[in-house]
Amino acid sequence: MADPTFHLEAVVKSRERLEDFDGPLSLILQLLQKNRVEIKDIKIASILDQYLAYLAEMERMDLEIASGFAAMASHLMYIKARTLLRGTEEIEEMDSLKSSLEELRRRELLESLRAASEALEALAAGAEGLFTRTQEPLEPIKEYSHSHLASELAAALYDLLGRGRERAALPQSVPLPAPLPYPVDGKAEELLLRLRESGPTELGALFALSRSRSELAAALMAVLELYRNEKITLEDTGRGVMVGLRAGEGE
Amino acid sequence: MEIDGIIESILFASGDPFPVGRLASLLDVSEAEVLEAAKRLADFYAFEKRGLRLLRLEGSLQLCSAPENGEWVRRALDARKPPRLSPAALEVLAVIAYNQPATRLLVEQLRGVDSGYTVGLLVEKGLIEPCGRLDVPGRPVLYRTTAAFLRCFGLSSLEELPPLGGPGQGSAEAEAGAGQTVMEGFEDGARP
Amino acid sequence: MEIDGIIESILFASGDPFPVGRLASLLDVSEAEVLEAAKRLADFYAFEKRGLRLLRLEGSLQLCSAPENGEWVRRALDARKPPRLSPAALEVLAVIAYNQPATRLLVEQLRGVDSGYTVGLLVEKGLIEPCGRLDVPGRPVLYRTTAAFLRCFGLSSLEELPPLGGPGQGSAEAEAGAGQTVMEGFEDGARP
Repeated sequence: MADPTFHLEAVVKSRERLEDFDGPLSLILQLLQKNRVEIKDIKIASILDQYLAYLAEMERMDLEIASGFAAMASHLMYIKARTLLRGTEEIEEMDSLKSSLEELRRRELLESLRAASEALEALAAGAEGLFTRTQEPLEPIKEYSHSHLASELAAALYDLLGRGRERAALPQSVPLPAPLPYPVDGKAEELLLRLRESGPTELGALFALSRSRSELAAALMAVLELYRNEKITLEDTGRGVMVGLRAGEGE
Repeated sequence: MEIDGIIESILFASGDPFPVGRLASLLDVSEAEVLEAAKRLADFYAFEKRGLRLLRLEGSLQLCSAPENGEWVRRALDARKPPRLSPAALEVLAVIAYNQPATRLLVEQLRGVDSGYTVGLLVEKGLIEPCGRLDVPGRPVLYRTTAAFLRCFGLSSLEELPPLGGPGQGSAEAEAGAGQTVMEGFEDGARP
Repeated sequence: MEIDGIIESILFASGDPFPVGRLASLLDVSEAEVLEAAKRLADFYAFEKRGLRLLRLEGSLQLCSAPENGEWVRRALDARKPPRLSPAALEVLAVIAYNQPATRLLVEQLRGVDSGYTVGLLVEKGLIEPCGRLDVPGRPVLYRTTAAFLRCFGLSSLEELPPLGGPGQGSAEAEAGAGQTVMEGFEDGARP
């Protein structure tokens, strides 16, 4: 930045607006802030030139501004002089000037964010009345739909039998209950047929038809199963148990 | 007053079924008018093939996504598939697949552990189903595999189950044979 | 394929904002096609004066009820008006919105006061969310605004945030500019 233009007009205006404007440091800060100039780039001569031009333009002497400017300019010269004399050594005034500048910038950013947050509030008011909804409950997938390799089955069985071998439990040696000598299903059908033909029958009479112990066992289990499956009714008459077809089992 | 749009907004935001009576009193119209508006909306959705449907359930109205897009919705929202079969479930399934029809008792005797829960789970998943009872005391239920089972394992019939090496064969040969069998099963099963 | 209806179904069922990219890959079409379909739907809702609105929130789409029916919906659902954000909360939100991703420290440095509680409140309201940590000692959490933030402030993207006033500008000018920006959003069609 060779010769920045210092827009004094803006500074002076804001100076009039700001009540807490105070001392030469503030004016410097204002100036630097408004013009986005770094301290080291300040050329007092060019500020002065521009200032005088500004005053000429105003065609009047504003003593208050003039004195404020004089104070500012002298303070700046003081800082510059110290900077030159002390070389790289830290200059207290320079540091405070820098931190003040940072603070000023922070405040300015916060100001603009505050203004934006007011604008946001206005936007929020405009966007009121939009309602969203929660996710629609999904039907769970009931059917098993993963795909497997058929070999997984064989492998699972191999594993199992391998384990079984260690425990000496080969498939052939699995003790299964002996099959019933008389099929229960056949007996059940026989009983249903008989009940359909001859109506309610005494339990003893049904059993009396059995020609062997195993047939009797099958008849007993058939009755129990038919009863459990709600195919027949059992009624205690006092003298014995009457077996009848449940309604709807007549056909 | 244009009540159709208001009803649509309310049903949208509500999610749950919303009573017709409450809509009527809210909008200060008769229930018949609410139902007419609902009918217009429902017809409109159906006619325009929109992604929404308006259901009338008892005395309530509900908006829902169109059932014909159910598969898309499920995929989009990543509906959880039921978990894959556990090793235990696979084992039970294998016992039944190779010995069907088989009782729970057989499964338990082979595995040495109670398998009632797993058998029930497989029935629930539709991979096995009861198919009568064994003619022994206690008349235990017999299970067999289902068509869904064949589908999941890429089989077109039970005959395509990978053959098992017989337990009577020498174990080394059996295992070598088994390896081969498994490979064949893989090829057959995976590619119809 | 009629993707409009499918998109409508998915957005309805989802409830939450749904990413355009995921819709595109799901339907196997380009994002531009999804956005075109979304535009058709949004225009359609607005033109037909339907009870729904389709919002574009950055890279996502969301179905909402029409704002003009807001009062009816509120009454139907017996919902109270949500409390307005306090000036402090708005300020924190503005700091994060304009500087995202931002740490709590930045918020506190700018505001000059402890802001932990307010940041927590905004996270709870779903207006901001953590999005990783800054790679400096202490690894402070970074925050950014959410899709809900855009929806609540009637924006369809962060680019529509009211411009921050420069050093010379007054705040009144910034506000006027902001109102205009919002109207230029996706929702354009919604307003006659």
